[in-house]
Amino acid sequence: MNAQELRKAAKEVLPSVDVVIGQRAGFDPLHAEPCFATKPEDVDDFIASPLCVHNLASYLPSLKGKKVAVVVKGCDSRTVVQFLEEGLIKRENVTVIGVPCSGIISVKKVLERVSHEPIQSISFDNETVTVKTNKREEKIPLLEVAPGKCTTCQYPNPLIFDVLVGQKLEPRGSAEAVYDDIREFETKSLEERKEYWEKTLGRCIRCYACRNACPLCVCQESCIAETRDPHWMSQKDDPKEKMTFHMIHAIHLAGRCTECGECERVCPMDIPLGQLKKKINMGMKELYDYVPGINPEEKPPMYVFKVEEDKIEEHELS
Amino acid sequence: MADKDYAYYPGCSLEGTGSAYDASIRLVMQALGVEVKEPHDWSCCGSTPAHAVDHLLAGALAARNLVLVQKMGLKGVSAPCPSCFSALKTAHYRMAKSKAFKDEVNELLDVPYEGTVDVRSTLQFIYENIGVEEVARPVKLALPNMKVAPYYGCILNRPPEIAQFDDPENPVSMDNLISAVGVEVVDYAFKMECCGAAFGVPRKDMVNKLTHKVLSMAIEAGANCIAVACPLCQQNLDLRQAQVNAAMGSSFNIPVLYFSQIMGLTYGFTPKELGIDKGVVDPGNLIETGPIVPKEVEKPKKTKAAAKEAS
Amino acid sequence: MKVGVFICHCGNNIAGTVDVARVAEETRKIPGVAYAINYMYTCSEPGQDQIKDAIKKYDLDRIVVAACSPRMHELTFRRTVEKAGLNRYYFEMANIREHCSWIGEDRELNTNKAMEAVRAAVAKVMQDKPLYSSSFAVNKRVLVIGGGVAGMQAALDCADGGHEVVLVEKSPSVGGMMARLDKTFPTIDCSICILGPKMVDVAQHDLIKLYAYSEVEEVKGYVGNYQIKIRKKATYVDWTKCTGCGECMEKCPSKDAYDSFNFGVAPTKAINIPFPQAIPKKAKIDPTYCRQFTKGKCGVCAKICPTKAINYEMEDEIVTEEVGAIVVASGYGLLDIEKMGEYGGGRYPDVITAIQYERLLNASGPTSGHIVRPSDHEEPKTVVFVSCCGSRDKSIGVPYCSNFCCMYIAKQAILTKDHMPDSQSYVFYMDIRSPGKGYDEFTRRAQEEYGTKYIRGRVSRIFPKGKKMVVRGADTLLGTTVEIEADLVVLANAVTAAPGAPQLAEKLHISYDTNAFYVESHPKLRPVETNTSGVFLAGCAQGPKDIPASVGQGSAAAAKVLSMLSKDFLENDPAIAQVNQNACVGCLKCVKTCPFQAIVEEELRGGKVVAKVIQTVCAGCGVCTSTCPCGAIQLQHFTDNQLLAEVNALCLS
Amino acid sequence: MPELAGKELRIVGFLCNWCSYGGADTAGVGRFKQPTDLRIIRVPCSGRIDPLFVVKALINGADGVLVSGCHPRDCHYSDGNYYARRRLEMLKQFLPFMGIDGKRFHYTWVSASEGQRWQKVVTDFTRQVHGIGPLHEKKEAAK
Amino acid sequence: MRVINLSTTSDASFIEQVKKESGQDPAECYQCGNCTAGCPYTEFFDYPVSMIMRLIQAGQKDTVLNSKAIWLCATCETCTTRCPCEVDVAHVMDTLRNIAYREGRYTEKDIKTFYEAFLTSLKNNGRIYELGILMGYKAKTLHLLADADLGPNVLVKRLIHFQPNKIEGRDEVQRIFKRFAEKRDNEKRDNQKRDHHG
Repeated sequence: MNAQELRKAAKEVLPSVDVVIGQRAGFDPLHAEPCFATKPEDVDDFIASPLCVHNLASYLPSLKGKKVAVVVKGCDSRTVVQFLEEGLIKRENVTVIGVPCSGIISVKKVLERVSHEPIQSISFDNETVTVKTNKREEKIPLLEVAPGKCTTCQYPNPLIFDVLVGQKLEPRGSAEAVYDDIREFETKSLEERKEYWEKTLGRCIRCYACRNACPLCVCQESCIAETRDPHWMSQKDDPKEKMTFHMIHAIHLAGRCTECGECERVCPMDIPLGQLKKKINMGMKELYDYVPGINPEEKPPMYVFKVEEDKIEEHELS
Repeated sequence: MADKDYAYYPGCSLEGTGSAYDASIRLVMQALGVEVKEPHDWSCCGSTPAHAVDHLLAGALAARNLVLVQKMGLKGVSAPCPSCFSALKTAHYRMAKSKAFKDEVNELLDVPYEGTVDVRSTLQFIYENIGVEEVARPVKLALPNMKVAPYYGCILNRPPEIAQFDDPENPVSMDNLISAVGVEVVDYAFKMECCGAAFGVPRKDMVNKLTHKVLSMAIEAGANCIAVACPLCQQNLDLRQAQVNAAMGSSFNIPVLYFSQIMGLTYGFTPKELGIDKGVVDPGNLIETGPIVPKEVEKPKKTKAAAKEAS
Repeated sequence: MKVGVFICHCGNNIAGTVDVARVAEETRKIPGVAYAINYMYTCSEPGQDQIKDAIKKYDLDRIVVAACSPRMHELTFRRTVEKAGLNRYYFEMANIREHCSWIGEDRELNTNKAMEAVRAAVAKVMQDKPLYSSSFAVNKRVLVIGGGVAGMQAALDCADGGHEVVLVEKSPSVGGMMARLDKTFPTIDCSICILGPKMVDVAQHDLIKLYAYSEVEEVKGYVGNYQIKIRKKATYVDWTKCTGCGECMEKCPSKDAYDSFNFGVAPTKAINIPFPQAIPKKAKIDPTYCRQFTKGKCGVCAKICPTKAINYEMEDEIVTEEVGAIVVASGYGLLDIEKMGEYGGGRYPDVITAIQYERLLNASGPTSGHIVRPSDHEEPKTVVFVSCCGSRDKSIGVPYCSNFCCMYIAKQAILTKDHMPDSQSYVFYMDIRSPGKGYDEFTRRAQEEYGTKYIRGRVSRIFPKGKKMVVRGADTLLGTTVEIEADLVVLANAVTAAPGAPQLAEKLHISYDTNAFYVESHPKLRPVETNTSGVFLAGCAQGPKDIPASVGQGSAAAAKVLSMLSKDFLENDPAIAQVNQNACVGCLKCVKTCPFQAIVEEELRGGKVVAKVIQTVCAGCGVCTSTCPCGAIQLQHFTDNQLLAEVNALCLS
Repeated sequence: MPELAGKELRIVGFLCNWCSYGGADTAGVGRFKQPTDLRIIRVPCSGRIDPLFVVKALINGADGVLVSGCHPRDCHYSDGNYYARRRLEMLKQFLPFMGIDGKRFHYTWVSASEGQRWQKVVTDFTRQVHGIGPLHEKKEAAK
Repeated sequence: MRVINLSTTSDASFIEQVKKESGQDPAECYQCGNCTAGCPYTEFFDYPVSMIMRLIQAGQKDTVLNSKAIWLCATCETCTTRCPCEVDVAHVMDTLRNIAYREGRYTEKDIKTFYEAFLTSLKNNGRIYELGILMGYKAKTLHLLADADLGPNVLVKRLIHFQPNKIEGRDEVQRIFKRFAEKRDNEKRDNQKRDHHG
């Protein structure tokens, strides 16, 4: 990724839109933050590196009515496509600046790798990360500190864009391997799975960061996890309620989640929330031959049907 | 075009009374460029006596042969004899339908049957896997004197759930194959009325009556020759014609050829090569060949299923 | 909140296997329940009075009745509580009869289950909200689909009741199947002689607007306010000019057109008037046979037409009509005998269908009523009738009885003897079904007076033998196979749903069964209503039936329409979806999934986009509610909270 | 007490009003004997059944959940059951991932005339759930 | 004509047995007679097919299992193909023959003997040896002259070969027969035990 090229492209787009959303350096060397550029000089702050972890597409629905340009990675672009499939944004109001991406970092993983020593600088060369802390310098292969989604990334290139910055890249690994982790988990017994989730989801503190970060959680303050009418859940700190909440989140995202990983990224308790949605997506692919955020012309499978379903068979009772 | 890589299960009759059927099929296949792959060391399918005595035994005797085909790694097997076809296909069908039955049968076998073999009659194999267009290609000669009444017998396409071939009431596959090689075919109503062959040995009284009906209907329709796809039917209609005549006071003298023999004749094989001399009723001048006279190609008759689909 | 609970014994129906007193006792312990009692027959007048009295006496504001299925008495009790001053939706039923006392054998388990059902009902009723209907104006015009005897009867009755009727008939003339029949059973009166005057009435009625050779293209709207698009198919003859003189038909050189009125018994001309009594009596060109269309030249009819009515350039035309009620009388079809391979499947000319035979018998038919074999035009001496040709045969997908074949076979056998006294008829039958007035006597006459031989057994095979057709069947009473050498075989082929019946049902939003007959609202008590209000059924579209039953149903449907249209305003069912505009995030997924297009997008002041339910269109299915991620659209009376209350009552204890 | 301890498990049924609720009525009218574990909640259409109701029931105390609607093509509201089929199938595949046996949840189609079919569905499903056993620890019912 | 006392002679367990072994429900037959009408053998039967179905419905075990009809059925499948109730009638007939065979009821002894001769040949050789079957059959039935009129024709035309064609996997085939016999023996023993206890 080349920041110069990106800034150039963004400046070209800027006069025709109200705002260009990119990312700039954050409060420390490890963090980037979203940057809403309305003037050419704002654009000069834009960076393009594995630090750009934010899915900027998330902001689009809330900017309805404005002309917006947004910088997206391959994975982020699926969110844009999904918004189009669901009619949540208008294509003519959005200018997509696509940036092929060979992987981003997971802040948590980097910090773990350097035993949470204060980081002085971080730099990237090809697929190697060089981290300098106050005690040492370490070179790490990027994939070792990248979030899980990057290791099997099938969409390094934006699926939709008006401007493409940089060279297109090859997908990583085979498409079948994407769900290997799910399949492996499913080799466990039902009891083990139940126990695992009870324990893992038991860590949840119901901060709703996952929901707030999720680009496809359209409800936000109307979320049924918190409303009284309808009153789906109590505010009781109870493992059953936590389980219920995460199943609501997953089921509401059935056939919609583009696996951008924001929920996991923001989770303070490090819960692998993406797995629930990924499992459902696996079913959507098998049952309805549907992958979210790929084709803006498609309709999400929960809002359509076929009179004769190809893959659903009557279940027999034993 | 469906896969032509099928095994060929001749069955016991084709080693004995039906040897001419076997010989003619091998020649026809050779002319059509299809390799005949016989499963090594096949055993008897069990036929009617096995299923009449016990379904499980019948299933196991048939399934042993399906296992041989399975070992050959082929998609399916064709059997010229309808009795073998029916035994093999029924075993396959019932095992596919009921896991309990499959398990019981496999208990009797050395190597279990996995349920993957597609069973067809050789007539179906030629008709569907090779097709009428290909069948017409090797034709060199015409049979101008012959008017054929195809006789299907009862179990080539019945019951439809199991046989899954042609129309169970008005089959046309053999008609279309024989027309395809340029020989005239006559339509008649008793194409599939049972001739009683299964009881040829123990209950001749029944057989005579039934055979008599079939032969008279064919002759009434203007046929001078009957085509069959079954060694038992052939034996019954041909060999027993004299017995029928004696018992019923008729004077039939109509040759009964295998459809493959008729095809073979048009391909230029000699009557002797095709085993036509093994028949009892002398075909006489019916098998005299002549040059091909080009005529308007008849459209193949539609089966009921095809007609339904079209509508 | 003060809930009153009434537990019904239903005589011994409930009390026999449920300890109702104990149910009442346990119910009193449920928080919110102010009153609970068990009673012998709650639905009886004293039972209902007891509820009304208790409401007043104990100041109850919600009522639960634990008794039979709500499908049975919910409405009864809603009216009861309404009379006592409560909103009718402050009421719930617990089904402790069909779902409990009648199906469980163990008294203890049943009693426990009944208590559970009451607990869930109490939880629900405490969440119930008062609902109020709103009213809307009714368009008093009526659409009748199908101009057979049932449709004509419905149209005439509605029109006589003072309403404008739009009658749409698919074929070029009204009359339907009945117009093709020779005589009718059991009176042997001439079919067209009794039908003809009705057809004329339809044509001449001031309030009936007939669209012949037209089909319903699209149905929009809801009860009281339907918009109907009708496709007027191109006839290539300007019917405003055509006088029905028949000159064109006489001169038309294309003589081999398929005659669908006569079911192909004989060919007709490419331009034709289907039959002499046709209404409207107008000519129509069949472009698949007309030389002007197939060869590009001819023009004979255009040249000789005295009124210059021929127009080869004519195209289909779409017209729109607005109506308030719809009667569907789209009739039936007949089984394609190609499905019956063992009967020759249509390959033998002398094996014909009964409706074809009817045309042969008919004096105005193609043979002028002379019975002849199609193969050689000779008079048949031996005629075999095969009943249940496809009917009651699940192997070909017709598991039901076609209802009237037994009767018309007897009629045709009688007429055969009348036409040809030296003939002999045979009938193969499985059962003689003749339950109508004078019907059984009629089938006896066929045998006793007319010498028809009835053979109890099915026919297995029909095949030609020389000039004869051999019919091989069983005589199960004799216990053997029988063969008859017939000159002509008549198949009573099964009655099926009309071709295109499912497509029409989809347009009308009415349900159809596995055989594609339309489903009535209740098989006994709502026989001409459908589940879509404002749409009614008549005739064979609902199931095979004979002429008197079809006429009866036509009138019944008309009566339902007239009673509906006697009101100027209709009330909607308030149990429909409602949007909470504050909670709605405007994702509009509900708009995508609503099966009735009842939800639209609405922009509020300030630009917020939300969903809006069109009250009159919403049918109350609740698909939107389970689609909405934030619970902003709620199906009233089945809201998330109401259902959650039930789930919690059953699970969280 | 919700179910009789030792004799029953807790099974919740969601039935559409037009077909399956009627089918259960028909079974009752025909006196087709069934196990008593099932508790029925009536909804207008299977399309009304949010998969979350099933989740809610299973997490909070039910050992099994049965959903039944009109047969495909027979929906009173023409399309409701098609949506239900898609959503419930999604759930059916998801539950085992969370460690809940998919056999605890069954969805099927029963028409108002199919009393005998209803009897079979209830009997077989109840047996199936009993075969797996309770999902939740059973507290001794306070008598 | 015999009077049948349905209260005392209807054998419900027989109906159940036929239902279980054939996988067909005899109650589905509504006695239209189509099977009888199409059956090429009706004229030879003592009870036409539809009546066999009726007798099963009436639980008349002995009449059914002692009938000639079940042995004379050639499984031509006409009845099955045309049955409007989708009953696999031919398979029911076959099942009845199986039960009769197991119970040692052979009303058509010659047919049974022919079947056994066939299966013996199969067991011994793995394949069928036509002349052997014919010889075995004639020896057992004493129909020594049956088909003798055909003899010269057949022999001259060399339709039947004189040597049995034995296959290598004979013992495999014999193992099928052996396991089969064991299985049926065990079942018989179990049944007897159960009957004894019951």
